Amino acid sequence: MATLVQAIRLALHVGEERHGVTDIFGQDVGPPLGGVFTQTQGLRSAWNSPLDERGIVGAAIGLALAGQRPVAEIQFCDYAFNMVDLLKLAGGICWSSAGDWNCPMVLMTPVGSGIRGSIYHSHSFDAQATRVPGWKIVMPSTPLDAYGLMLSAILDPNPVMYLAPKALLRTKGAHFERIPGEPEDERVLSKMIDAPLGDRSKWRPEWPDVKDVLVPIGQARVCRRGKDVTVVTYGRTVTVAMQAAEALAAEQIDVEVIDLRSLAPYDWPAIEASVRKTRRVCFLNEDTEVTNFGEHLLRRTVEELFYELEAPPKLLAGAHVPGIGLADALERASVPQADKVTSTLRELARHQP
Amino acid sequence: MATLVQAIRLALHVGEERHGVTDIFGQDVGPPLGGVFTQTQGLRSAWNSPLDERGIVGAAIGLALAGQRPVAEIQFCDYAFNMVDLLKLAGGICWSSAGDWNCPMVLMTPVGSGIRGSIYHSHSFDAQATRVPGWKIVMPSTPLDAYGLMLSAILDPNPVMYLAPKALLRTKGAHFERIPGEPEDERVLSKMIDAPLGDRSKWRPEWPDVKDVLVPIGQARVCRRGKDVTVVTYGRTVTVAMQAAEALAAEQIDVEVIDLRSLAPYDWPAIEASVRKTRRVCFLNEDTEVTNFGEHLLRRTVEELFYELEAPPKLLAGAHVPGIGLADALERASVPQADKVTSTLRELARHQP
Amino acid sequence: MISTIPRDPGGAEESALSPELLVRLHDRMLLSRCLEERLIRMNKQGDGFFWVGGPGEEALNTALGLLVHKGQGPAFDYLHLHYRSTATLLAMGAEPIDTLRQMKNTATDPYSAGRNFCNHYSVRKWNVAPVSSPIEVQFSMAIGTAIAQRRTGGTGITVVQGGDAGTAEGDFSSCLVWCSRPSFELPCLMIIANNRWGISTPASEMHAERNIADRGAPFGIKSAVVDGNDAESCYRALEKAMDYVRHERRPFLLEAMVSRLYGHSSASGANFVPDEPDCLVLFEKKLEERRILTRTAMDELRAKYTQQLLEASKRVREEPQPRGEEIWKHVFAEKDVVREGLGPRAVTRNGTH
Amino acid sequence: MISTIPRDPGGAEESALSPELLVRLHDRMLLSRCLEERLIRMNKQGDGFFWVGGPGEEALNTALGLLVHKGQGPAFDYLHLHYRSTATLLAMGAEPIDTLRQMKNTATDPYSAGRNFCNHYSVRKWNVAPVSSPIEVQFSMAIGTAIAQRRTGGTGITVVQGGDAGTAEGDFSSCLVWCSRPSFELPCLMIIANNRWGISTPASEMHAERNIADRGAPFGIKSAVVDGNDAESCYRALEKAMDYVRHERRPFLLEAMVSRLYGHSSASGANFVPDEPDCLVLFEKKLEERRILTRTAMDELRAKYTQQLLEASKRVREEPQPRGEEIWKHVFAEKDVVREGLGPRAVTRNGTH
Ligand SMILES: Cc1ncc(C[n+]2csc(CCOP(=O)(O)OP(=O)(O)O)c2C)c(N)n1
Ligand SMILES: Cc1ncc(C[n+]2csc(CCOP(=O)(O)OP(=O)(O)O)c2C)c(N)n1
Ligand SMILES: [Mg+2]
Ligand SMILES: [Mg+2]
Repeated sequence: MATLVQAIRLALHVGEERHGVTDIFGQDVGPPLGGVFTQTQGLRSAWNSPLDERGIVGAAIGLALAGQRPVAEIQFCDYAFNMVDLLKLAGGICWSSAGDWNCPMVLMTPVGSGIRGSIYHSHSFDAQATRVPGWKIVMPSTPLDAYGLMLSAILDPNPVMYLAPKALLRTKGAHFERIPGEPEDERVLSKMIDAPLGDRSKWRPEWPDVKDVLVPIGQARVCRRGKDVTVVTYGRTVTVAMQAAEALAAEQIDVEVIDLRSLAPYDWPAIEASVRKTRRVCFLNEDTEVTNFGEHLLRRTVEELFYELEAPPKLLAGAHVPGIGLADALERASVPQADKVTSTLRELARHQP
Repeated sequence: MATLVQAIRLALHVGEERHGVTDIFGQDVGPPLGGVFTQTQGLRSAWNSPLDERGIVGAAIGLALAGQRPVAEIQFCDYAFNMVDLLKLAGGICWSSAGDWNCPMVLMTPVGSGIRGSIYHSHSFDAQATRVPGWKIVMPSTPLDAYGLMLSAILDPNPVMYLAPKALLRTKGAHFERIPGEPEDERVLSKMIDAPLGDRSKWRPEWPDVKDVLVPIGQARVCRRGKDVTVVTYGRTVTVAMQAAEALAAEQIDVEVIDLRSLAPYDWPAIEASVRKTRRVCFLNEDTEVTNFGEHLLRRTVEELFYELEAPPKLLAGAHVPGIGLADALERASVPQADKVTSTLRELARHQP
Repeated sequence: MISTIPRDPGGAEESALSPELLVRLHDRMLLSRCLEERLIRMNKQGDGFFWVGGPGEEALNTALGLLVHKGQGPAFDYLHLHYRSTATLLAMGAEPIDTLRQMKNTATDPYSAGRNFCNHYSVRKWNVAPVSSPIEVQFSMAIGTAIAQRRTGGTGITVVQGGDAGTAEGDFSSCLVWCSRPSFELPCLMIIANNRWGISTPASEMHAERNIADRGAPFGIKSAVVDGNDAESCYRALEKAMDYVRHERRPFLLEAMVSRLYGHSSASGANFVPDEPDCLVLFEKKLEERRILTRTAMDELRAKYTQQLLEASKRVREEPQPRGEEIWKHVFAEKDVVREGLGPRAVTRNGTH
Repeated sequence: MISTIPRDPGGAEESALSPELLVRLHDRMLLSRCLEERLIRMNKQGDGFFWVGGPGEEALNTALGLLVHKGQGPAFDYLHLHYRSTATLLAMGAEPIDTLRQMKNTATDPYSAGRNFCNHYSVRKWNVAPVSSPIEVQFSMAIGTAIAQRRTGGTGITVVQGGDAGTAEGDFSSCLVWCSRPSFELPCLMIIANNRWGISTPASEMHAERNIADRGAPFGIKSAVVDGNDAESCYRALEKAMDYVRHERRPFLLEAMVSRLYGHSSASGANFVPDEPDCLVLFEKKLEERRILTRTAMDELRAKYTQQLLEASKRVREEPQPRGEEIWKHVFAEKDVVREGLGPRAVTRNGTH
């Protein structure tokens, strides 16, 4: 089974071979490293850029305008805050030129906590990203989604932000979630496409013949059907929600877990259908909790489904503090943990209106 | 009566004379112009900076660390998106050094629509600002509040963002809201402190002896007491809410208008008390509506006051599009207008639970 | 007046420009001036909310427009211009009435459908990237079109232009760094129109550089300074510089010393500034002296253009304004217009979304 | 090996450093190396999540630490350092065990209370501004402390240091622009520790500058390049440069060619790199040759420090970790510690909030 990061790499490979991707670039994206998380190893269009996020995004915009198909990377989303103006610019190119131009580029960046990354390698970007109109935004939590969303992002005529939950990069998918064409044996896959340690100058990957899979942007995935309470989430916290759901199953509480996968546009029909069914909903993410994207979803839920609700809807999100501290206890206190998610869902399910 | 922009200037003058303000700087802040809205005319500490927002904020941080008392300006908040990382840095200096340092600086910037400023002179900054922990954030809607909040900002040991609603800069306060010490006659005031047109090289302002007034950061102002429905807002839309309230008074709908004044920290007790009374609430601002600060306030209201509510709480905010278009109809369609606010409040008041 | 200092590429004896070319240069310079004067008049009469434009840059910008290899895609020149590039567009063949449409923010404005300020051009079919108000971001975007052109080869180049004050922004530095990477030099012509002002702030107080062009030196980027008030010098300097970039496929930095004949914008009054050299007056004097055009002929031409533009402005006044609901158009592109325009090189498949 | 090229201020014959000074230099360099080796060992043994530090920069950074005018407030030197500045802090007198505490993210870590990565110092009483992970932002902040010192006069200067790759960020350019403004030159020493790498990316592929120091020239900023692997050269170059900045009150740009002896960080393995010159080995050889220290004495000293640090690391292991609820501490400063530390110059009034 491919890991999430291998799935990204496979999709980028398919992108450059079959879908016109011309440039995969950013800091340490090209050889020898191939990305600080191995995400771009062995790709023929991968190259290293100067240490300059503004240049990276500017270059991607220009490449897109010139009919190339760029996939640019910001090494950690923590370092994407010096060019929010350029994100706004890219998101506004089609709109401000009244449709004269479009700007088809992919910007990928690792997000979130979970690797004890301290203040500047633990940031989330979902709230910031959803504040920039004109972008599509995706965030996978499984290898197959990572693969299919990347291909959809590459083919989209708009700028697409691809948020990769860094804590999940090494996780594998479920058996039925295989990428069509990937080798049965994960050691075989690793041997084919993972760069060796040490000297890599002579190494070339051997790409498996994987098939196209497009995960449509804007479509959520119901990871677990349930009837008692809904949790709407994405990225790393999907796994936390699933843990909580398993724990609660033992208590006869049946949790529906929705992995949003796309944040813009997002799958309102999926949320609506679930809330109409369970009448209890928790929005879960790990970005800081003031002016948080989950608050948008909650607001819309309240505006449109107020009388469907049998409990006050909840948000679980990150603490509104300037960073995530290095020590274990600090990180754990800063982002929602399984126990808190479990107790919140339990309370929602048991809530007497 | 001082206008809002004159009130800012008076406060900055008091700041440099009595409270240690050492530097008031930014693009075109110093002579001869004294700010694109006249906000810094005649101030002895005002100086012009290079055209470099990152340098401006970096300089302010450094000045603060060196014990100076800087008030930096970003000419339009539309141009503040290339240094969000530095805002985060400033907001995190105390926290990441575990209290070793603090960073007392004021960053002021004009915000919002209302002057037909098109795509890049109409932005709001409240949603973005509230996403940066460690900052206090204020936004006046009257001259006296503008004055008192600026003095509080100057005296605060933390970084304070001062968002000035540009459409209100030329508006005057109510009679009872005079700044203590300002001349009775507004023409006299203008003659004393407004720079003449043409050559200003010999002009010196004559400052009235205004007294200190501190508007505490974190304290809302109830602009209008009412019992039927609450509107929580700030900045330019305070005036829109007041118009709507007047219109509805004729229909025997009694609207309570809360001017939040501080966005961080914000006055939750004031919101809570009002919602407990009216049981119907609308959050109103003009920033784009996805991942909007009003959504945070609404979420907290739902979480804490769900069973107090007799109608689904509402958000009225700006359209989630890449910019505000120049043409009248485009601007009007992009930010909440009085008629929409009025009808929303009417519906809320008349809503049958 | 600053004289032409062709430092590099230099030396070669300069052939005189043909009389036909001089007449053509004059024609477009004059038309551009008349257009700006019409725009200013419109703004003062309330037909349009804001004026910013290029009176004083006509010599430079007309020459640029005449020298551009016009067309769509990397085989032709990409243009990343600023809000003073009126003459460039007219010299390329833009219809003056379209500029009036943008001034009056009509629905018929082909550059932004009434969304953007005047002189904010966007012409995909001629590779003119959307002009946007934030200073200097075009220098980041230019990197990308130049990378594309480095790859595709041929003679298409990237031209990026901005003001003097804006070079303090990091984006200018980014462009220098990225354009000069060893073995990765980019075919990019950077033009600085140095009018010695940033709004009200004199360059002499902000910039230690003797010439901004000197900033190329540390990167091995060749540069020149040209008298932007001399049309022939501009033409020759641009011709040389473009020729160098086209064929050497390396960057070049050209600084032109220009005038700012109506101040910064309508925000500063848009009144004629008598004490700066006027490139049009100087050029007309030369043409008269050399008996290429008579005073009468030039006066008649001016009268004709003035009259035509007056009539055009009346027509524009009758044209429809955009409707509010149009703000929702073009937030996302539905198809990939950029790549479709490039023909068979574009990917043929679109996503399923 | 790169030889010292004192370009400016230059020429004067160099007096030999005293034996006492050489011994002191060696002592702190050695201690710093032993400390880094202990940190790396701790990380490999699981005592600390991440290592980044300065082995290879000891010659430069020790000299800097010894030459700093240490104290609080603008009369003393401000330091805006990077994550390789271990030796600077030790030379200033920092306790090695405190660095171990930060490595082990204990509650007792005086620099960040367990919040930040190791070698991210913050010492207000010595004017050491908080080191933060985002590359190059210290070059923006440095502007501010230098402005303060320009104002207060005296001999205090601002020192800002970063790596080579980081100079591609706009902040480096900002620092050059702001430091060299005509009649507003700033007493700022910019140091580039050029190890020819940005993580995995060689400078030779990203930077056309023959020397990064050349980037001062367009701004009239004097500069020099020094062999960072030669302790004496470093000391003398820094002494000269600091003397110039202190007394001329003008900026200086010093580039030191250094080694990166354990790779980028623990993320890249933190293994010893045998093929780069080792400043400590070179210095010890010299000291032995000149009979200032014997091999045995130096070996014994190394053994002593190694032992002391091992013991200290064991002690640190027993120290308490921060508790989760502490994340809420220091989000806001309650008092103005920066200005209080400066004594009577600070405003005496605090706000009422
Ligand atoms: C990033 C940014 N900051 C500030 C502004 C406001 N502003 C508009 S024009 C201008 C001065 C530009 O000066 P210069 O670059 O010399 O160009 P000029 O207008 O003189 O042609 C400023 C500060 C802006 N548009 N963008
Ligand atoms: C703004 C920013 N972008 C990216 C990174 C990730 N990063 C950490 S260190 C580094 C390389 C820095 O190279 P250089 O400036 O030469 O310093 P060195 O580590 O070589 O001392 C990068 C890209 C970062 N920390 N900050
Ligand atoms: Mg200028
Ligand atoms: Mg380096």
